[in-house]
Parts: sequence; structure tokens; C-alpha cells
Amino acid sequence: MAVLTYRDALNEALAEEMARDESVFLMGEEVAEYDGAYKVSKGLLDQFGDQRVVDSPISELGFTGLGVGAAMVGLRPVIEFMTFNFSILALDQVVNSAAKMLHMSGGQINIPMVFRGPTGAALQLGAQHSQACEIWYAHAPGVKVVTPATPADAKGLLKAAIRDDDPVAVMEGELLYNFKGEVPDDDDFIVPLGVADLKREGSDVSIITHGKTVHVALQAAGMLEKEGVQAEVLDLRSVRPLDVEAILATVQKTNRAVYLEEGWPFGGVGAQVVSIIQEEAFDHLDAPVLRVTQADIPMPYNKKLEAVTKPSAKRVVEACQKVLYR
Amino acid sequence: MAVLTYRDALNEALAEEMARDESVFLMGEEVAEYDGAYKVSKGLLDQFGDQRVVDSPISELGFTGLGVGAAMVGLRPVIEFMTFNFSILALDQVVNSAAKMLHMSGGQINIPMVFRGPTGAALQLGAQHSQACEIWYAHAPGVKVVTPATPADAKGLLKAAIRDDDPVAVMEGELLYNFKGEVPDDDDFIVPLGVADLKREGSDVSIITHGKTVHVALQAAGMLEKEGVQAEVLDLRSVRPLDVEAILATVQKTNRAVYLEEGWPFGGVGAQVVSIIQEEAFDHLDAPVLRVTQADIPMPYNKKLEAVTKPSAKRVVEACQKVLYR
Amino acid sequence: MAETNTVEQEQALPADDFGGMTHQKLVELMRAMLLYRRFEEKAEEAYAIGKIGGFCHLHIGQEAAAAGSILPLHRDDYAISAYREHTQAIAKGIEPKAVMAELYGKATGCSGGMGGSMHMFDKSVGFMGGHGIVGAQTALALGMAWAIKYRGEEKVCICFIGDAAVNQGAFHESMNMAAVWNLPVVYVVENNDYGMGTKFSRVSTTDMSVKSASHGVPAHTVNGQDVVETYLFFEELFEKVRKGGGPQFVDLQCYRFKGHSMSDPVSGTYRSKAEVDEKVQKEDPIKLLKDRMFAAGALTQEELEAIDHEVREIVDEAEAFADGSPEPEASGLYQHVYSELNPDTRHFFDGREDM
Amino acid sequence: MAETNTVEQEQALPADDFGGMTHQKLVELMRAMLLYRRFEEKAEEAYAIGKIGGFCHLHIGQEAAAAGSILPLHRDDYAISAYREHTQAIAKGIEPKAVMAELYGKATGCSGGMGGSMHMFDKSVGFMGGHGIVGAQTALALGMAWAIKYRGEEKVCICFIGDAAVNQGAFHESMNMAAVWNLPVVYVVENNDYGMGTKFSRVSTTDMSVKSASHGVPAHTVNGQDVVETYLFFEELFEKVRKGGGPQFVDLQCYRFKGHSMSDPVSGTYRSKAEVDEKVQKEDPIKLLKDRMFAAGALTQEELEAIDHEVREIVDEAEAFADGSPEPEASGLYQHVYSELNPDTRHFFDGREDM
Ligand SMILES: Cc1ncc(C[n+]2csc(CCOP(=O)(O)OP(=O)(O)O)c2C)c(N)n1
Ligand SMILES: Cc1ncc(C[n+]2csc(CCOP(=O)(O)OP(=O)(O)O)c2C)c(N)n1
Ligand SMILES: [Mg+2]
Ligand SMILES: [Mg+2]
Repeated sequence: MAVLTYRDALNEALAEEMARDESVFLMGEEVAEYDGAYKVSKGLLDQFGDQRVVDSPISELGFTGLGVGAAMVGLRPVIEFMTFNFSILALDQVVNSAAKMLHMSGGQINIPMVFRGPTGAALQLGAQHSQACEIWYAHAPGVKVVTPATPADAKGLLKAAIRDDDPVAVMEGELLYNFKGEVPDDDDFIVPLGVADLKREGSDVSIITHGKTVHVALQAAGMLEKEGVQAEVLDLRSVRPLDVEAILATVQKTNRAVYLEEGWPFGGVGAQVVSIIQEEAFDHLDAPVLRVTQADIPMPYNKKLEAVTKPSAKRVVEACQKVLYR
Repeated sequence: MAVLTYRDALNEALAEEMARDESVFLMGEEVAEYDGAYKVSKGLLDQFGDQRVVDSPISELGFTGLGVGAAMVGLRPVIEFMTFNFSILALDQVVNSAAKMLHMSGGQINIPMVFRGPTGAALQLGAQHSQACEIWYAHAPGVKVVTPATPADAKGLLKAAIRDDDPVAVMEGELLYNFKGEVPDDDDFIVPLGVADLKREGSDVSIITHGKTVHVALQAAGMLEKEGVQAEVLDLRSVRPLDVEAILATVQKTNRAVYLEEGWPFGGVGAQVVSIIQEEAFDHLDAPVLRVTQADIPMPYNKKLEAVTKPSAKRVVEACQKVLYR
Repeated sequence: MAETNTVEQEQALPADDFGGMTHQKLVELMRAMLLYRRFEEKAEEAYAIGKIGGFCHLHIGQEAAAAGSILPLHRDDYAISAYREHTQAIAKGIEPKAVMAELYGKATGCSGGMGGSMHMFDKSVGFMGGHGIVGAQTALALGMAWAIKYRGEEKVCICFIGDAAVNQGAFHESMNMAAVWNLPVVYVVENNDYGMGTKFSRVSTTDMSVKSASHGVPAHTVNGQDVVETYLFFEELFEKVRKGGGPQFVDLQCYRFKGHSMSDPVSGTYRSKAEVDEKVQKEDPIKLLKDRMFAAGALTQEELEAIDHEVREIVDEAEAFADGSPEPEASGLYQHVYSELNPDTRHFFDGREDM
Repeated sequence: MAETNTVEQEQALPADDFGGMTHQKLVELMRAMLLYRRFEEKAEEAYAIGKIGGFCHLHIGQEAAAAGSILPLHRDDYAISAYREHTQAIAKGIEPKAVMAELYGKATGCSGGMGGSMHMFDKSVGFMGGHGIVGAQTALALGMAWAIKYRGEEKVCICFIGDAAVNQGAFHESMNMAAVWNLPVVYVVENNDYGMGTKFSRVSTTDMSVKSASHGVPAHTVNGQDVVETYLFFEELFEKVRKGGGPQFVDLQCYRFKGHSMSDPVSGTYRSKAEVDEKVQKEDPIKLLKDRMFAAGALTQEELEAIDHEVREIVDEAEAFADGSPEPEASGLYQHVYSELNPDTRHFFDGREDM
């Protein structure tokens, strides 16, 4: 197993899948000559040429639609959003074209494409550049959403997403790109969509989360351990499809759960997961499931206020103590 | 009290508020010369002239941004979407401009505007014209969302929305426009934002819902009554702000609840409400809160399949029986 | 004297050679337009008695635009359109009965009864849909054209939009990218001068012909009521595009004889009855071709009636087929949301077990 | 001989009258540009030592564009821009210390420390923001111009976008509506020829000057490195627009001397160091004005140094003010999400009690 950064893991995934399948191409702003705003596509232009690694104008709605149209006739586009914040401009093509095409064509036209890029907040980028976008995509049947938290998951999930025959949003984290971790060397290593990963075992309380905040959860689990609390950390990895079995298993094991996510609370991923838990594990709950999210406000620029606005390990610990009635 | 259609109630609200406040104007596709695609703005062009009742090009993103910009300098635009389905094209201006402006300007620039039009499915309009859009708006802090189900609520909520100093989405129902009901005559009659309405009293189970499906809930309550079950029907009226007190009150009264909504389940309004209930009324629940939603698929055109896809009174009754363990 | 006159007249009026079009082609075009007209009339009837639901946008009056721009295409070329696409779907090769069955929401419809009037699809003949979001198809067409170039094929993609759709950002973003990458896409505005109740001049200060100027896409203006002119124009244009001629923009001028959709008035506040009546009398594409063929002795009343009889039979069969076809099964509702269900995980969250 | 020559030379070279601009105005422009330059240099320093965070896009090299297009505005006119707006905010009348404090994220910043580099606001001087979504401000500007016309005011709204933003649909939708309603909005493309690492010619086949052609908005091309030309042009244009001249589109040609943002390289794969060096030497707007004023005897080295000294002091004070200012209170975090909290209901759903 090689140790790679999350960025390089994504880069390998792209390179391998493009080498494996001629119909895969990458398009987005600055992905070619500039190697990507976050250098995820470094070197791919040289390796695959400008027909397969393509710099686009700043036309999110248009080039997203281009991807959907190319997928309609069998290509496998990987559309990079410099960040998912900007993809709200393209949401119509995601929700009304990509998500509905197969169904409204009576099963004729599937959309094998990938949307990818960083989601959520980085550092002090302000209100318009710091939004978690999972739910905008996961709300619509027809779309799949994955949120890798580690280099291995980044590579495995992106490869699975590119091979999948449906539209898949791969939501990365700007703050994760330099994160290092072991990645299997196997060219065919993939992480199947819809399979959660137990990132830490514990018996007292379950911290369920996805994406960047997996690391916040692990940090919180470490803090709890010092207090003698064994927290289990379940990384969903895929938001949709969703590994409900794994969610119910950890809740049935610990009888207490906290959902942690980076985004806003109202109708967030956590709301959906809580709703499933209370419906399907009602009798196993010794306490209500609590949620830790970003403060329910636009992200402030000020550094300190941004820090308080984001969900912190401290808040997760507090929530865990609450469900443990301590 | 006069008996009005939902359409005329909205029309009166617009006329009264425009007469009351010069800074209010209505803009959208076909709102002027055509009297509105659904005739909600009938006669307003003649009454207020083409500077205040304005036909726009088919440029949702652009004219929504126009509304936000006009609101930035103190006008009170009412932007009509022919249907909210098309507003997904404009979501960037809603989420990134309207919702965040006040906060990112340090409190200087509020956005006193209204987005309105029908949301959700009508009859056999197919996948792209049958989407419930509440959650796209309610997810973002900074936006308010109301969903009137009756003529009185339509008039009172639209008037309150126009007078409110923040962006408010007034989500109507195409199938409600001809619905008749009593409406107070008072020119200053408003229905405050964020206040739910108990549409039916009951002691055995609470059906909580918003918008069009209030009528499905009432129908279900009628069917349940025949079985000796007294169902309470709580109409949220506002999705955001949310009358949590009223939600907790009915749950504490019946100890059993079903959330009914027109939209898709994943991260829907119901998910948020269920999450609140299980957290804040945990010990009052005798059964998990169940949800009845649209089938989790794009809306089919076929009449029969559309009917099964929509949430029905029958499904609500079944859900109520389930939470009553009967 | 009289004789001389006649001679002079003959010299003054050279026989109409229909731009060199064969007689067979002329008859084919007449037949096609008549089929579209009868098909839409039948749809109108069926809608009136509730056999068809939802929105239904008729193409009556615009038959020449469909026949003249689509019949010159090859079967493996791509066509994509908005929601006023019944006859375009037929022109590209979908069986009338499959289109009618789709309007009826039947399992035998070209979209299995799931799409309806606004969402006709048949990948096998390159008709890539009916789309309901104004302007969205411009970007989808861009992608299909991208795929053509990517694969080095000699195909073209034709994308139909309405005049009101040029005010959508998607259209401009797409035109610019089509030019930047020199893609084989032909954007055709079916310019019937109205978007629902809005006359084009009320939502644009410029003429349609300059709408592509900012993007460097060549613009063409064509009389879309004249099927001969339209057909010959597109036949030539497509060959140019196949050979790398790049994106094109066509202002295809036509007129909608009916209301915007079945639920909208033919005339009213937005256009006068007189305007419509005059257009119907003077610019009916079928009548224009008929008169011209009659004048040239290229068609007789009897032949015309025979053709009309034939297409009416096709339409009647289509209606009977649609009416007699089964409804799609509720059991299939979840079958086409995802084409690939990933193992051991949950894709649907409505908690329904009964389907 | 020599004398004659000299005479001839003098005749050959009429004294530069700066298009009739007063000496006072020239000095004002020089002072403004120097202030912007020193301000951005200070921001660059502060960023390097971590006093400023996030994205930070400098305007160095484009000072003439800001001074020449904004100083002719009235205080109650509106200006709106993207994220490269520090100096534009100052030009419109925000105190340098309020802009610097905003960069520092302080409570005394023009946006209370909540907006940061990309979101400078001061309604009281008509600077309506810094916006981060490329192209979005074109529609907001449309709305402000709509309000001006709605109220019958004689104001104008100026909207700055970058060259890459003309490929956004929002820009085209806005231009069309501005024309349809003849609104008093001036769209100015600060055309520095690159969007991040993408040269304009790679994302457009047409020249910037035709980008408004489809919409019927008059286009103008101005040398944005020449502050005199720029100022005189806008002074005249604004008067025209105030009198109902309608929307305008200006290709204001300039050049970015630094990287796209603090985290991007000045040159590299996308543009050569040689290109940048040449531009910096030959087209620095400050040097161009200085040389011209020196040549005309309109400014001396001493005077220039005095001005430079003065603006450096302003910038140092701004920095000191920002550095010494308090951070915004966490207690205020929820204060400006809604301007009106409706009674007896819940607006926030994060379940936090501690703020
Ligand atoms: C984005 C969007 N906005 C609005 C509508 C509603 N709508 C459907 S058709 C139409 C008019 C379109 O007119 P035009 O483009 O000229 O096409 P035509 O109907 O004349 O063929 C409108 C406003 C829509 N379907 N999509
Ligand atoms: C909608 C959107 N897409 C992408 C970005 C990321 N981005 C920020 S600036 C920029 C380049 C813009 O270049 P230009 O418009 O020429 O302005 P300049 O930076 O040269 O002043 C990009 C791609 C964004 N902020 N918004
Ligand atoms: Mg039209
Ligand atoms: Mg630029």
C-alpha cells in the first residue's frame, strides 16, 4: 500500500479510469493547462491530450448540460466544479436533466457521469464559498452522492463513481487534499457506492457522519475516550445510496447516536438519517438522536467566528455526553 | 367574510399590498398582458400600469437577480415563477444572493422580496413540471418559506410575506387555485409567518403537513373517524420559520404522529420535523413518527402511475394505523 | 398579338422547378406535412375527450419547419427539442403510433408512458427528447455534438428551441462553447414570434438574426412556412456541418396556428384573431405547397386526396393502437430511476413496500 | 538652424492638454492610483504574515480602471463588483481603514468583518458589494438600475465584471433585459485578458467588443491603463446614461500584474514572465501618467514623492486601525441572518443555546 495524499489519490483514480476507458473525459474550469485550481488533475493534460482534459469557460450551467448530453449518447464525462458552491448555477441540469432522464425516457437513456469537486467550507472564504452541497444533490432520486474522507476512499469512490452507470456527485474537501493515507495499489481497487465504513469501534455511543467531518468525529472520539467513553465512528462514505444496515447496526449496538455534518441543519443529511433511525430502531434508542451541524447561518469571514460556526469536536463531545445523560 | 377562490385571494393580496405600498411591484413571465399563466394577476396591469406589473423574458436567473438587486436598494419586488420548477435555474440568486446578503454585508442590506408561484405536481405534467420545491428554499438560513393551503391563508400569508423585510417564498398549488373558502374582509388581515394552524382537532394521532396535502390529511382524518380514530391535523402553513411549539403540542397531546408532504423524502421538510420531534418530544412518543411522501421517483406522466406516486389519503390512514399499532 | 403575348408570358414565367427538387421528394414532403397536421388534429380531439392529459403543445402551422429541417437528417444524426415536439419526433423516425401511445400514457409509447407530450424519446432513431425546461436542451445538444466530435463521427446534432428561449442564459453559454470547440450542432429557432402570450419584440430589442453574433456562430434566416426552401437549405447546411463547418444558428420563421397549449387561447390579449386568420389563410405551409404543386402540375386534387386518405388512416391506426395499448405497470415505477442499483444498500426512502 | 529645428519641433509637438482635464484633477487621479497601489501592497504584506485570510484578489496594475471609471460617479450612484474590489470600494468612497479592517475581519470593517475580501459593502456610499459568484452581480445591477428608473431618479449603476464572466448566462440574460427596459446600467468588463489561468481567446472565438451585440447594448472599447482617457470617457458616458441613454457595455482593457489571487502564481503555464514583465514596464498606469505629467511639466519628482508619502501614511493608518480594531462578537452571529424575526416561532435549527 502506497501512502498518498487525498489529492494524488483522486489524480490516480482519474488517470487509471481514463486509461481504462476511452469514453471517460474530464472537463471543468482550469482543469487542463492550470492542472486544476487545486491541482487534482495535475499532468492529465499531458497524458491524455486536450480532447479528454478540457478547460471550459465559466459557464457552469452550460458545461454541466454538456456533460449530461454527452452521457446521453454514451460518453462518461467527469465534470469538475471548481467548488460545488458554483454548481448551484447548474442544479437545473442536475435535477431536471441528469436525475430524470432515465425515468422520463422510459428507461432508454441513462446518464453515466460524474460531478466532482470540493464541497463545504475551507478557511475564511466567506458566505458564498463555504457551503456544503450534499443535500442539493441527494434530495433528488436519480442522483448518487459520495463524500470520501480519506485518500483510500477518495480513490476507491471516484473510480466506482466513474464506472457507475448513473450520475454520481463526488464531493471532496478542499481541506482534505493534502491529507495523507494508505491507498491499495491494485488498479481495480474500488470502494462500492452505498457502503459505510466503521472508522472506529466503540460501545457507548455512535457518532455517524460523512465527508470532512469524519476527522472531527474521530477527534471527538479521542476526547471522549479520555473520559472513559467508547465512541463508535461510522463514516457513511455514500450519502445516497445509503447504508441503512450499517446505521441501524451501530445504533442497535450503542443505543445512542449523534449525527455530525458540515452543512446546515434544515432538511440536511442528518435530518434524513435521524428520521430513519427513529423509525427503524425506535425501540433501541435510549436517548434521542442529536445532531451537530454548522451554525444555522451563512458562513462568516472572520476567522474566530468561522471556527465557532463550524461543527467542532467539542460540540460533538457535548452532544455525546447529552445522549449518554452525563 | 367573503367566499373567494384561492386565486382571487392571492389577487386581492397583491392588489391591496400594491395599493398600500408604492415600492411593491410584480414581475414574471406572462404576469401582465396575459394576466398570469394561472390568472393570479388578473387585472393588475390595468390597475397599476406596466411599471409595476411587468412581463419578463424567460430568464429566471436574471429576473430573480433583478428582484434581489431592486430589494437591495429598498424596493419590495414580488417575483412570480410560472412554476417553482423553473426556479431551480434561479436558485443561485436565492441562496447565494438573497439569503446571504444581509449577513455578508454585516447587517446593512436586507432583501425585502417575495418569490411566488405554484409548487409541486398538478395533473400529468410529467417529471420536470411536478416537483415540490419547499426544501430547496427552506434549507438555506436567510430565506423564509410559506405554503398556504386555503384562500384565507393564501391571502394572509402573501400579504405578510410582502410586508416582511426578508426574502419569503410563497409556494402555492396549481390544484388549489380554484379552491373556494371564506376570507376575512379586513384590508389588514394577515397571517403571521411561522404560525401553524390546527385544521382539525383530534386526540389519537397527529397528522402534520403543509401546503396542498393539508386537504389529503383532512380526507384521511375523515376516513379514520369512520374507524373511530380521532386524528388531529396540524397545518404548518410556514415551513421556515417553523412553529415548533405547535408541533410539540400536538405530539404531546396524541403521542403519535405522521408527517405528510408532497415532495421527495430524502432530506425533506418531514425529515426535519421528525428530527425535531424525536429530539424534543422523545419521551412523549408512543411510536416512531412515520412519513408519507411522494414515491421517491421522478413523477411519471401516466395518469394512474401519477396517482400512485403522489401521497394519498389511503397511505396516510395506513401510516396512522401503524403508529396506533392497529 | 394574343399569341405573342402568351409567348412573352411564358418567357416571363419560367416553369417552377422547385429548386431542382425531385417530384418524389415534393410528394414526400407533402405527405409528411399532411401526416403531421392530421396527427396533431387527432391529438387535439383526443385531448378534448380526456384521452390525453397534462400540457399538450400542438405544432399545427409549423409542419414545414419539422419536415424541412428534420427529413434531410440521417437516421443516426441526433435531434433534440423542447415540448412542442410530437411531429418532430415523427419526422425523425418514431412511429406515429408510438408517439400517440405516449400521449395516451401507454406502455407502448416511445417513452413507455412515463414522459408524455413533453418528453418523447427514441434513442434508436436519434430523437433525444422532448425537454420541458425552456432552453435546457441547448446544453444537452452541445454535449451530443461534443460526443460526435470526440468520436470523430460525421454526424450532426440539431437542436430546436423557441424564440423565447434565446433569452435563457443556457442558450448563450451553449452557443459560445459550440463556437469555441467548433462543434457540429445546428441551433434552430422555431421563430413563431410568440412565447406563450409574449411577442418577441417585447422581450428583445434586437432581431433574432443577431442572437448568435456575440458568440461568432453564423446566422441564417429561413422562411419556415416554405417547406421547399427549408428542406433545400438544411440539406446543404448539414453537409457543411458534417465536414467540420462548425455550429450554426438558424432563424426559422414560422407561425403557431393554435394556442400555446391546449389550455391557452388561440388569440386574445396577446395577438388578434385577424392576425391569426390572415396567417392561416396566407401562410399555411401545406396550402402553400399544394398551390405551388397544382400550379406546376406536379400534383392533382385526386392525388392530394389519396395522400390525405393514406395519412388519415395512419393516424387512425395510431389512435386505435394507443387506445388499445396497456398502461404501464406500477410495478415498474422504480425500475428506471437508477440504471444500476448498487448491492446491499438503500436507494429509495419513501418507505413503501407495496411496489 | 538649430533654432529653426527647435521651433519646428515645438510646432510638431503641441503641449499635452490632457483632453482639457484640470491640473487638480490630474493630481487627484495620480493620488488615487497611488493610494490604491499602496493599499494593495499593504494587503499583500498583511496576507503574507497571516493577518488576512481566505482568498485575496489584488487590483495591482488595474488602478486606472478603478479611478477612471468610479471617480466620475456621484456619491448616490451605485457601484457593484465581483471579488477583486478593494480599490473600487475605496474609489466609491469607503474609507481605506474600513476596507483594510474588513480584510482583517474586524468589527470596524465595512461589512463588520463578516464579508471579507470578496464582500465589501457600504450602502451609505453606494458601494453595493463585492460578490463571489462570477457573473451574479450583473443581475443585481440590473435590479438596482430598475429601481433607479422605477423611482425616476437620475442615478446610474455601474457593474464591474471580469472578462471571463461574459461567458455566464446571467450576463446575457441581464444585458437583454437592460436593453428591453432601457435601464441606466453600465456594464464594465475589466478586461485583463485572463480568467485565472485562462486567456480570453481560449474561451471565446469573438472579440470582447461584440459581446453585447446580440442584445443591442452599445459597446465601447477603452484603454483602461490610461487613466485620463478612461476618466474622460466615463464622465461623458455617465451623463448620457443619466439622461436616459440606456444601458452601455464597456470593454475596459487592462492587465493584472499579480497572480489571480494570493495563492496563484503571477506567471506560469498560462502566461509567460516575459509577457508580464513587458506589461509592467510599458503599461503601468501610474508610470504612464507620471511620465506624461513630468513631460508636460504638470508634476515634479518632489510633488510625486509628497503624494506618495501622504498615501503611504493613509495606508499605514488603515493598517494600524485594522490591526487595533476589535473582532466581531460571536453573540452577533445570528443577528443578521434575518432582519425581522417573526414572533413566537423558530428560525434557527442548529439547536445551539450557547450563542
Ligand atoms: C425555464 C422555463 N421557464 C418557463 C417555462 C414555462 N413555459 C413553457 S413554454 C413557454 C414559452 C416558450 O415560448 P417559445 O420558446 O417561443 O416556444 P414556443 O412555445 O413558441 O414553441 C414558457 C414560458 C418553462 N417550461 N421553462
Ligand atoms: C460561478 C463561479 N464559477 C467559478 C468561480 C471561481 N472563480 C473565481 S474568479 C474566477 C476567474 C474570473 O476571471 P475574470 O472574470 O476574468 O475576473 P478577474 O479575476 O480576471 O478579475 C473563477 C473561475 C466563481 N467564483 N464563481
Ligand atoms: Mg415561440
Ligand atoms: Mg480577467
